[in-house]
Amino acid sequence: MTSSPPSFMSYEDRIQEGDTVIVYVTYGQMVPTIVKRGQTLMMKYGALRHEFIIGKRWGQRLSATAGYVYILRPTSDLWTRALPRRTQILYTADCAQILSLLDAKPGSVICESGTGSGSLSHAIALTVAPTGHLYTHDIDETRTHKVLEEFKVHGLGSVTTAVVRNVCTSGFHVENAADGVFLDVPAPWEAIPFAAKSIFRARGGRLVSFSPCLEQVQRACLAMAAAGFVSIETIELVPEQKKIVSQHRQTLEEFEELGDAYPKERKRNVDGTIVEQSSSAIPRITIAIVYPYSQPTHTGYLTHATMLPVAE
Amino acid sequence: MTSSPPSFMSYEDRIQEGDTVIVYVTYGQMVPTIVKRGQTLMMKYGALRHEFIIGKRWGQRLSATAGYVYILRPTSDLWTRALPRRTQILYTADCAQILSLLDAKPGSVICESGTGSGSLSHAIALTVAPTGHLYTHDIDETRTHKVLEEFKVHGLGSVTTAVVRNVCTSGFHVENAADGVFLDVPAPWEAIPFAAKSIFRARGGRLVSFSPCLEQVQRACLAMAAAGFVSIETIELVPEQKKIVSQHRQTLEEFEELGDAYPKERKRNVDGTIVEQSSSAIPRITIAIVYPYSQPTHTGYLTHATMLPVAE
Amino acid sequence: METEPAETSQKLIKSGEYLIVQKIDGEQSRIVRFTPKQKILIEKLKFVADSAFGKPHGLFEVSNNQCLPMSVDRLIEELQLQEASVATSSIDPEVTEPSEPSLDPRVVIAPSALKLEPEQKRQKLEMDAVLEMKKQGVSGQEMVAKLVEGSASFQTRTVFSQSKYIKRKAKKHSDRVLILRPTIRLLAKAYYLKDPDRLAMLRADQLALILQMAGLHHGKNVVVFEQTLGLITSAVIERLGGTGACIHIHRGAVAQSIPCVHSMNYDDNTLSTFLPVRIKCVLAGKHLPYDNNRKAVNGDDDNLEEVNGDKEPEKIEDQDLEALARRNDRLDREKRGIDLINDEQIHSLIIGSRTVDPISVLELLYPKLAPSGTIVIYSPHQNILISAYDWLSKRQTINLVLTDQMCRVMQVLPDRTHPLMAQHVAGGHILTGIKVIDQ
Amino acid sequence: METEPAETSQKLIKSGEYLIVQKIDGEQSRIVRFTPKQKILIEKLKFVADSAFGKPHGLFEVSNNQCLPMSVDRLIEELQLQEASVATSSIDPEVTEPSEPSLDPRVVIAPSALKLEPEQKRQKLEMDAVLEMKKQGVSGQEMVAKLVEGSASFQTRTVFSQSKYIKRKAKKHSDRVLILRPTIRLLAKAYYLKDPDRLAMLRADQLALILQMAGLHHGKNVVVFEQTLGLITSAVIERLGGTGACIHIHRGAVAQSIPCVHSMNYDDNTLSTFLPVRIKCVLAGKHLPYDNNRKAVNGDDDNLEEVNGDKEPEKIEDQDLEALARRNDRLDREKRGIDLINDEQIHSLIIGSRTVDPISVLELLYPKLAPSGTIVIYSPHQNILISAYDWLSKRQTINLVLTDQMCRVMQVLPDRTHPLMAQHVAGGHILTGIKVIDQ
Repeated sequence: MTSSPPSFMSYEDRIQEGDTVIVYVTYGQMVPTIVKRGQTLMMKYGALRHEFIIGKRWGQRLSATAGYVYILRPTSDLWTRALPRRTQILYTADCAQILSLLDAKPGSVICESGTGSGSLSHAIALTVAPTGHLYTHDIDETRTHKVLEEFKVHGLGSVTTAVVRNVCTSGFHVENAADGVFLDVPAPWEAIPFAAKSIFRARGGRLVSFSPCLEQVQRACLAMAAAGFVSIETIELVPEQKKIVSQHRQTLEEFEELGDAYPKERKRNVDGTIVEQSSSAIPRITIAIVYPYSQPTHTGYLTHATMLPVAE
Repeated sequence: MTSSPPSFMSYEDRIQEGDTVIVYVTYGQMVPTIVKRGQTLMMKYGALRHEFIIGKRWGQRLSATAGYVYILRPTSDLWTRALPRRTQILYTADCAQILSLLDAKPGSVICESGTGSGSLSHAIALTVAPTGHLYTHDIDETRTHKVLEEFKVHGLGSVTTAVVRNVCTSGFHVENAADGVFLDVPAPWEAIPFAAKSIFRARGGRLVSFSPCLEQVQRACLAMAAAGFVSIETIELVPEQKKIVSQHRQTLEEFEELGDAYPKERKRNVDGTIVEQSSSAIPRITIAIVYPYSQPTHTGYLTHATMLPVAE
Repeated sequence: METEPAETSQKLIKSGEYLIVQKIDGEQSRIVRFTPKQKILIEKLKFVADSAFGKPHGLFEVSNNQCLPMSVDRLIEELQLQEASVATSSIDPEVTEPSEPSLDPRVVIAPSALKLEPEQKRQKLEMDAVLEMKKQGVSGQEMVAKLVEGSASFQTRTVFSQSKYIKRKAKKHSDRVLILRPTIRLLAKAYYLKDPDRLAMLRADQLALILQMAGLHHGKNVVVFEQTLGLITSAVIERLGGTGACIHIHRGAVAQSIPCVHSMNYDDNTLSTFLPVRIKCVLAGKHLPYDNNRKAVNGDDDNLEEVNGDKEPEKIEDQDLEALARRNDRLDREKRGIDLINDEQIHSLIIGSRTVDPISVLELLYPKLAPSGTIVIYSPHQNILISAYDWLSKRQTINLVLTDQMCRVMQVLPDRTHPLMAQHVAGGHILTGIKVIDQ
Repeated sequence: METEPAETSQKLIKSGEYLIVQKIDGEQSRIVRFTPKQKILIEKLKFVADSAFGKPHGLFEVSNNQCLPMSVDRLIEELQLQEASVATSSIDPEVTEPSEPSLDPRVVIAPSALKLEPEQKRQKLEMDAVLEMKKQGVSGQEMVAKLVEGSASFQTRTVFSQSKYIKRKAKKHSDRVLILRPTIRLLAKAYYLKDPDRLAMLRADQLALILQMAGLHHGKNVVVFEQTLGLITSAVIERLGGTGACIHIHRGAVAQSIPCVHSMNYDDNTLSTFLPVRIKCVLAGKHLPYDNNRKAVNGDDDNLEEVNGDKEPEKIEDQDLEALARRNDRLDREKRGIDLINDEQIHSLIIGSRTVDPISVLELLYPKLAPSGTIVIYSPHQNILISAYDWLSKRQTINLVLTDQMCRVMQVLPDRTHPLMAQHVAGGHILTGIKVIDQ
């Protein structure tokens, strides 16, 4: 860290003007904001003047006009959850897996298509920085420009190149250069031969393709084999989120006497969310329950493969 | 229960000659046996003469020559786990689901193909008895005869009909009669039009098809729609089995001092399995772990649909 | 009918019946008792119950507050006609090459006939081919053979051009409803989606597993303690089919909060196995008389309070013969239940707990389970079952297994096959074991 | 290379390197250090390490105890020839109708080129078509277009006739091995399959999630306490890429049982962030000197015992300059690590626990985490994390989430697509949160 780039990769103790901060309102509501004197953030808990943010410590609790919020340092995960949505995005569980399947690390050269809202693009750029590079491709000019601007503000300009380009017809921005290629396109099989070309021949590389439907996976697998990839494997992740609650544990006698409805107390916890608590002398245990009841059960299949190095 | 049929549906307190018993050796080893004077069962814990079984109470522990076993009353689940395997069988989680998807109950008329080892056949027959009927079809004569014999011995003869018949080419043994049809055949789409015919028109009925592969499911769905079935849905069950263990919970200081290897004690629990227990003053908690580490993660997809009643 | 397989007459919808009402493509599934002049409401659709009386269960079309029976064939044909016009107005240049339905009858029907989401023009022609074949008397068997031999449209087009089209077509058939006889499966699903909390998160697939693990079938004596709206009890009653006993342990003076028992329209024979027993009796280990008096004549204040608390409708002054008969019937059933418990003639013990610690039930009832009998405990909380496991493993229980299962619905559509993107996943854990004895 | 993307020279296998060795179609994945004259054994296949030196990583053919580089193209061609003879000898009457490869080049290549499981005669012809196209210079792009336009064999045959055939063909290519540079992903998989217990059941997909939730990238200061054979530590070192700090809290005098750090062949620059710190120092809250003496000169018996227990190789009499330099380097790294902790410059705290209660680690290290820093705790036991959740929620931690995830591998083969029938599923749970401060 020679210069002091904006907040994504700087570790100053205190918040400076120009930093991107994540204003944590509740678990479900986070607002990414660039701190600028004279501006005011409006949210659920009222107004918060940016002046009050500057000079504060990262992670500090601040009072807004109608409640309090926390000012967090942006991370890849927080950005994924808070970013301005322009398209369907890849969430943290998939982003994490894709980085791992690409063998991404500082110094890696990675090609991506499409850019979309830039959720994964940020994750890749942060991982390959400061010596690697991300080439991200999208057919949509507006989205590409928006992400380019974000990269700049977030201090990722030097490690990223975002281009408007249809990789299914025109291939990737670089050839014989990439350590990994990630595809999230409707017809990955069209892009796979180009992906093979973009990989650095002497070192070999990795290919990862994300597809919601099995028919896309079937065709992508065929195309990967035809393009010379090996160790082709398709995996699917199904995360399950849990909530920790305090639960009564009553005896049959207590149930006979009281029923199962206890008087409830409402309390706001440190997270800002309302929790219901029963007030009763009946013993309680702490347990984890699957929550929310309805959860994502499928995002897409991840098909990954290896291009072996070619002797020169 | 007017007469006293063999053990599957009789509730005598004590075991009689001719009863089918499940000799429970360990969790993984159960031996189904027909009790007959003069015979001797040989297993892991030595020999057990049938004479010693007769007149004992169901669920009783008996000493064999080299250990003890329990004599259990057969149930659908125990039979599934202990039965003589002739083909790949349907396990309890799928059997349970299939019964439910067929809306099976006493009085139901159910058609099944194939019979296979009869795991599901027993589950269906026990469920529809004493007033319903199971028609089970298989192309293999040996298997069919073996299952017929088992039905008879298990007191299910009057509620079952097992025939050698290829339902994909010749249809089912009964037409306009079934409340439910279950298919576990390689090409279910060939049998589906016949399944539609076998269902009792005035009452309508249910169809359930089990297929390991998605391509079979895709074709089965098309065939069901073409045959007039509605509310077509495909589900997949993935059970996870857990083991309960007692686990140390050490502090960093204890780890520094002792490492993570404790002296182990071996103990045989009531189940007959060997359990390892650490002997140490370090506090322990009871927890559930996923076990065995490798588990079935897919058996098949269950596609189910409804044939609506037709006005007469 | 449940017990007469030979019966050939058709069951028709009749007044007073509980029925399941679903809109086609709808999210909801409602359980409604159809009574004369009642307005049935389902996702903004409204009709009078009377219009369904005397009709077979199935597909209906709603218009002018009336529902009219409709055949599935007509629905399919109608859809096909609708497609024709839409397809013409949305010809995709990619698929305008002439299809040859005679040479290559590429038939693609969307998996759910009730959720037909057709594929552009090609599919319209394919659908034509099906109907044409039907007219020509081609058998279902032959048709399916033709259908699967060339299903190229499963493969050749991209996913996303189709989705757009499908969106345009969604919610077309909003005046179609299914009116179905309740089944345990449909009830389980409807209550789970409506109020998983009150059902202790019990999913239909887990209920199925509970029944199978309990070794349930006709003739068995089963004790059930549950906090699942009567769902487990109702499923047990159905599987007993009129023989055996479903001893239902309940709070208060009469069994309450068991809508899943009431809405199955069980006949008296099926209900003959339903033996409700008060917790009070289980705690006392014997049969207790009802407090027949509004006043605490015997000075048993606790008993009085409970009767009031449960809003016991009978009062000594207006008790009539019918109410007396009902009470006698209850007492008789309870007596039978308690006798079976005390005689240790219980083959299965099922606990479906939401707030009650299963151990507190086990302490009272596990000793009554016959040897070789099965115990099945459901709880949404794994920790609770770990404690129960501990308790049971110290008391001669073998074959102890703790399982959990995931149940996913697949979307099976041409070129768009994948598990549903989101689903209700809340559920519980199941602990099972078999009781044994030493000597 | 990690830090020089512009580098174009090829990395070749060299003596002393740790390498991943896998047999094609094999189950095992071994991590072996290739040293001169060493015999490499993998599932009954044997070759001398020297024969791989100087060759690029990739596919090899083993014969006469030597391994020879092999191109993937050759493998595919060879397989095709093998198929020809087998296919001829097993013609299925169902598929003998003449295919027309020119009109309809139905190309089906099994998904994994290294697990080619061909489909009878038809596939042989299809494979011919691919090779023919290749010869004619058809571009990959065009070939794929042709390939997907008519993949009827995905659809038209039954599953079971194929499986039988495939069984006959299995284990054909038993003399082919992959020799690959270790990656975190490959190491994670190899150790998980070999000894999940010692890895605390940590699956590769969960490791990936830990790294992402920790907000890991170059320049960060991370404290790691783990009992996962160095896997988490090694992954952190890789993602730091030479800047920042991976403070590894370890038992005893030197960091031990961390094969996953050693086998990544890290260069000095990458390893510069690896700062091992003794638990003893963390407990003391400061840097402690090493006991330089074999004898307990200061009477600290406990310390002596530990040094012996850890088989500290240096003895005062044969200490040479190199050993002294190593010790000084260790002390220097440890000092840097402890200073960062004491200055509260820690951006992430990762705990991957097997036997140690995370709370006991949190008590010492959570106060050192900088505000807005992330905490990630992995444990195979949900209960342990529930307690940790309780602890953290009382100490100004927000964004607390407990997750679990299922990871399934799909078999994608013509007409036989489904999730693998059985898989290693053991795994753990991940608790994450962000530290905040009040004023």
